[in-house]
Amino acid sequence: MIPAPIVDLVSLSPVIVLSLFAMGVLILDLFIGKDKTVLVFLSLLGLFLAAVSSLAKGTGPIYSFSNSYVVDTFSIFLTFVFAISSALAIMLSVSYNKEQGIKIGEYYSIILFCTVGMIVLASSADLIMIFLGIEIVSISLYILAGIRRTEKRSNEAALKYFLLGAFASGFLLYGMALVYGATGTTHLKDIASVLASSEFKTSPILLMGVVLLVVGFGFKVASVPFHMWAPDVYQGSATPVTAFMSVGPKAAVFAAFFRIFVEGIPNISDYWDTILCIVAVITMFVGNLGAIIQDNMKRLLAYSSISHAGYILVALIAKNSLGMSSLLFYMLAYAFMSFGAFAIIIILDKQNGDNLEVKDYAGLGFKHPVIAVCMSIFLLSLGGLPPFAGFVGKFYIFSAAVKEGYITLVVLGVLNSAISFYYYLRVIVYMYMKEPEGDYQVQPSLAPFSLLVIGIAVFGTIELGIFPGPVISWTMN
Amino acid sequence: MELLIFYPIAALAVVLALFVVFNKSPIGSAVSLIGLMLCLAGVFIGLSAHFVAILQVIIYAGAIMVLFMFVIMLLNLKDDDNVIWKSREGNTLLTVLTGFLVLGILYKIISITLSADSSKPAKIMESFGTTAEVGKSLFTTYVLPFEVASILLLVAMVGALVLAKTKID
Amino acid sequence: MGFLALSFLGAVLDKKQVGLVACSAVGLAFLVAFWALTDLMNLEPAERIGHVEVLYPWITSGKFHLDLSVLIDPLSVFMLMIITGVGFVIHVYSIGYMNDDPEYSRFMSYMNLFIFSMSVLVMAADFFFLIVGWALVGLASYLLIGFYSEKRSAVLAARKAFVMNVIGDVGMVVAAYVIFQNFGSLNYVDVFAKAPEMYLPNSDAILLITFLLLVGAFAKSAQIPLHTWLPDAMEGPTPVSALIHAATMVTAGVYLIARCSVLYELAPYTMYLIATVGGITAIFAATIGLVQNDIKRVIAYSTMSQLGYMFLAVGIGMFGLGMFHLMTHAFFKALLFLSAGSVIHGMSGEQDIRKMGGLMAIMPLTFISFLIGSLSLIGFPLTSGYFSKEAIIISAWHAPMGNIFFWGLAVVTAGLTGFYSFRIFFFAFMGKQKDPNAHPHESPVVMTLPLMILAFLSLIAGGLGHDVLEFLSPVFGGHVPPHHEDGLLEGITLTLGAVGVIAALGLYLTDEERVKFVKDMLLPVHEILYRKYYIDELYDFFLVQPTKAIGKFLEEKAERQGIDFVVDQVAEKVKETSEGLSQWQSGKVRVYALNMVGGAVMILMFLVFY
Amino acid sequence: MAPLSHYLVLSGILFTIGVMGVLVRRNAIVVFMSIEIMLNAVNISLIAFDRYLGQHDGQIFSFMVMAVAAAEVSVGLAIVIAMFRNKPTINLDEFNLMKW
Repeated sequence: MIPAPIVDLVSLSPVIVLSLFAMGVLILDLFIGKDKTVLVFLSLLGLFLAAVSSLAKGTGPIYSFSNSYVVDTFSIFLTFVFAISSALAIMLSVSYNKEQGIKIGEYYSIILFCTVGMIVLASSADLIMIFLGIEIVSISLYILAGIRRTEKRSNEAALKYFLLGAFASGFLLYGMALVYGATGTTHLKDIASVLASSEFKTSPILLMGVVLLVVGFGFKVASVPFHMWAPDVYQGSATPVTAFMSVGPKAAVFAAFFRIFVEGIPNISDYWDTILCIVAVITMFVGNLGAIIQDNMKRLLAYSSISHAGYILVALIAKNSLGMSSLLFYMLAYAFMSFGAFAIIIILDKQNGDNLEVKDYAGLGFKHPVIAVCMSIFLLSLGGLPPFAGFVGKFYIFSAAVKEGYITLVVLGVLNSAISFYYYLRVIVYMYMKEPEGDYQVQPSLAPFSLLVIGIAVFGTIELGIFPGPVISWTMN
Repeated sequence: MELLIFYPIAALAVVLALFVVFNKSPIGSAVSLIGLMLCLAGVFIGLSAHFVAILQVIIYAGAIMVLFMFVIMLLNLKDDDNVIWKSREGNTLLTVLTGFLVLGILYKIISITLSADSSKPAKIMESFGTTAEVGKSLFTTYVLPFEVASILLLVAMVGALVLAKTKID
Repeated sequence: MGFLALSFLGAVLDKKQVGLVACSAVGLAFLVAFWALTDLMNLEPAERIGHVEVLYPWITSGKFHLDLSVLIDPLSVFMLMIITGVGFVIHVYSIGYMNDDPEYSRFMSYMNLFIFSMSVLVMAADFFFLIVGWALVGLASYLLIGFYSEKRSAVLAARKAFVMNVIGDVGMVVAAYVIFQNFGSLNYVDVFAKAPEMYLPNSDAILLITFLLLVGAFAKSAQIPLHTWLPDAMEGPTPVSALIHAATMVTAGVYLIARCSVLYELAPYTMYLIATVGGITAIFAATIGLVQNDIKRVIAYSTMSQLGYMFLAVGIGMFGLGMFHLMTHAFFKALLFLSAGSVIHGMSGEQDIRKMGGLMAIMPLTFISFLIGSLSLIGFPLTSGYFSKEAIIISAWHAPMGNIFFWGLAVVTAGLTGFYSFRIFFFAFMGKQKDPNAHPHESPVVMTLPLMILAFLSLIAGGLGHDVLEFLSPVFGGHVPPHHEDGLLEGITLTLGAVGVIAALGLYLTDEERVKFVKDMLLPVHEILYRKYYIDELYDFFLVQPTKAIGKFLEEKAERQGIDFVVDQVAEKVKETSEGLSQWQSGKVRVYALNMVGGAVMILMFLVFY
Repeated sequence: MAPLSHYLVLSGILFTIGVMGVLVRRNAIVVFMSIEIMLNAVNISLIAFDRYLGQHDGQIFSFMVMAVAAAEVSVGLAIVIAMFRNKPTINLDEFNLMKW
């Protein structure tokens, strides 16, 4: 007689709610015409309800499903970050999809499914669940990257992303298998207690597994030297998709990264923290140096997002509770500023979907001062200038690292922030100090949803920069 | 005795894997891959994982590889001679690098795994690896991954449709 | 008092299109500052320090916490008065000066941003916001210097200023970090209270901190070797030159040292370094100033030279005197810049003094204000410069930390100052008009009025000397610096200054065309001049020519080829690295996969050997 | 019963062959098959560990790997088909519109 599984549906409620809405969107899509706006509202409602329902269990860490699923502040906060970022992505897509002729209703449901994957990822405490979560997210992203089916760049982005992503999944999986073999369990809690027990001896198999995990996760968060897909894929994908994939999925993978390394295998951190330090440093450097010569705005932001992965790795390396809360805060801050910047790229897009080069922004400061000011806010915040959110986030990350004594790492991080200003300011300089070349006039397409996104992003960037207190005390819980 | 079965199967698996990689014709690769899957099913039986062995044959060799064959036929791919060292552009550096890396990994993996020999296999019950036993743990401890996998498959299905449909509206 | 800062920030941030709004914002800020001043005056001197107004507790993490707060004490209010006061006058002036510029509103908003940043800098109650203000000021000056963005030289100059400032910023950030490590706080109040208890004079930590802060101060205040951006920064519009390079930004370094006087008093070695560098910069800049022909560049070098004086003053422990000179200098240097601006405006953009001449009659108001400015600059008795500069020079000898070497540097510089300032004065205003095509005209009242105000201040501000010193004294440990009387030294300085002026006149006299004119003008003086003529020639041969040569040499070798070269090279290398990196990004999946595998192998190898 | 290391070595060799396939081939579909070899290699490890630990977790894991492989194959081949419509080649080296 098989005992009935212990099922805790309340813990799972955000996942269930969102899955139901995703399927609802899928079904509703069959019955409506070409205007997909109603799907947008349905999706937003689903995200909202999912975020609200994540609060159902309170904040204490509650394990369910044989310790493979956990609800705690970390996962709840990230659920909110995911809901916000997916909502922003969906709102951004509305006018973009109309202009580009993407009339695929499944688009919204795939975003929702991807969000389900992210929530699963952030709440998993088990290697199998984490692997499944990563795959749900990745597969959704492969599809989203290729959603502009007639566009060669989009095809190419999807193919590159897919092949390299599957390749990296192979490494990740091998790593998980070796960790499982060395510890005899897939639950992170049990792994941690096995490693903590006195008779456990570190085996080469375990270390090999850890290295392969670093490779796999390193790929998914686009850290150097596993980053090379990022600029190409970011450039080739539809811009709302790019914005989406640079925030939510990355945050989710970082969450799993954090759970495995800080909650699962902190006892062997002697072996992995130097590796991650080196990876973080070269990630920051390659990201920032790579961005300096980019002319395409999307590629520029792609490199910038690589360098931000480096900063977030610093939070992970810190391994303390401050590191965790700074990671959460940074995710939220990054969601706002990144979406803001991409939203502006979208509304300034040329009609044929070509992306603006940096030089096309010349003179924007005078023709469209409000847009230019918003863009400046986002870029300065990405660079880490007070009083914007990016600064507070970086500050927290670095202070977490300082607390653990990673002084060199922090100094290099600060140095990189300084380098990053070079290319962020370059865009601002173009906007305010250069005359446009030729007679090309930037025509912003001011769709209400896009403006709403920019408004939210500006608000978030400034609000988190000036009054970070409430959010931080939440993450500290 | 078991070693006598294991070694031929393992050797065959390695040879087939090399065929997959170095075969000029994609169809040849796919057929070799099916053979590889079958070999692995044999290996699984040797490890008393009967249920997995069956699934390996049904899902991998059956479903997945058929999909591969189908697509290869659909695209009507010709043989290609684009294994790297036969290319016209002399990517010597790349080749050498690749060779070194691959050898390096192989060396590391083997030397590391050889160190795992100290552990003795656990005593297992007769029913280990049967459908009943695996199913029990699948529907109790791992019920959540099982359900989540369904979402994964749904996404993949929707995605494949979206991407491959000839015409959308 | 919380209202004070809030209304202040709100007002200054306002970036309306109209100059009027910009001006009134700064004006309002000035009134607020003035109000704070009267508030402070009503308190007992001992109670005036350390009023920290916490506006909002911003970040709290562990033992570290950071509040949005402002510091109200005599020093910050004093600086605020100067910044907003002079800033206001310059704002009014730029309404006239920038009138024709199509990007008038952009200019005004940058100016406001600058004043705002500067206020943040001086009102900060901890090192953190000091650095924020510090960086913002750097940014604002970058924007302002590069304002004429179509001019390549302007853009280059802006970039140079930015790079130099970033060097300083790095110093500041590291300094703040070291401070936090040692004191566990970034608050001025905490740090300054703990410092004397925790450390002996010249202990390593204090020396390190003071030195790092000094890097920031030197970069902002254009002291050797981080000075090269200042003359180039003259590419910006003239009001900018006046605002940044006279009254406010460049004095931030002096302010920083004065603010951290507690720390610096614990570090006599660093103080000695400051005084030496200050003195050398003073004389170095003065010599270069001798050979410049661009009216604004001369004034820029003179600014460097005067900043050298201020550093000399704070370096010998005369913080109050340094601040006093900072104030008088803000008045008369702003006056000089604005007058120069008025000249340039009148000459339709001409900046070469060799093409000017005879402006005295055409631009009488400008002439008078320029004269007052120059007199004040050379320390002509009873002008404001006299009181502050004379005090510094005498202190350089008599103060406990002073010595004859400092005095020598200061006094020789005084002589050179006389020479170069009157050289441009004579060239521009005396004689005949040289360029027949130019049609100089007097500037509109909106420009001359500020000149009048500043001229008035330049004349009378000296009288405030004692009050200023007394007002500031609580910040510097409660004692008013002793006033040294030494008639002989004063006499030497004045004589040297006069010699400088006369030498300038001599140079000017060699120009045959002008001789007659000057004869008529200065008939009583002429006789004396005439008799001293040969002496002047000797002077010219032995002193002026060699110093000129040295000045040229220094400018070419040290500046152009040394420091600039290094800066350019660094920028170039960064870019090359970036390009090299991107080559690897070849777009091919195989290369990407190879990269991943390579990374994996490297990590493995690392673990094996680690 | 063969020792654990034998299985792990087999797994390692197959994994490496898969990696090599990804590195040397340009045919997208063959690259894809090489990735499948990698996944299968991992399955051997998982099941061998399982046998030696006497538990079923690894087998469950390997089911999930199969599910994931199936999902990846369907999406991946769909991407290849979509791409083939726009540009009738699957030579990966010809896909470098975006670089630097």
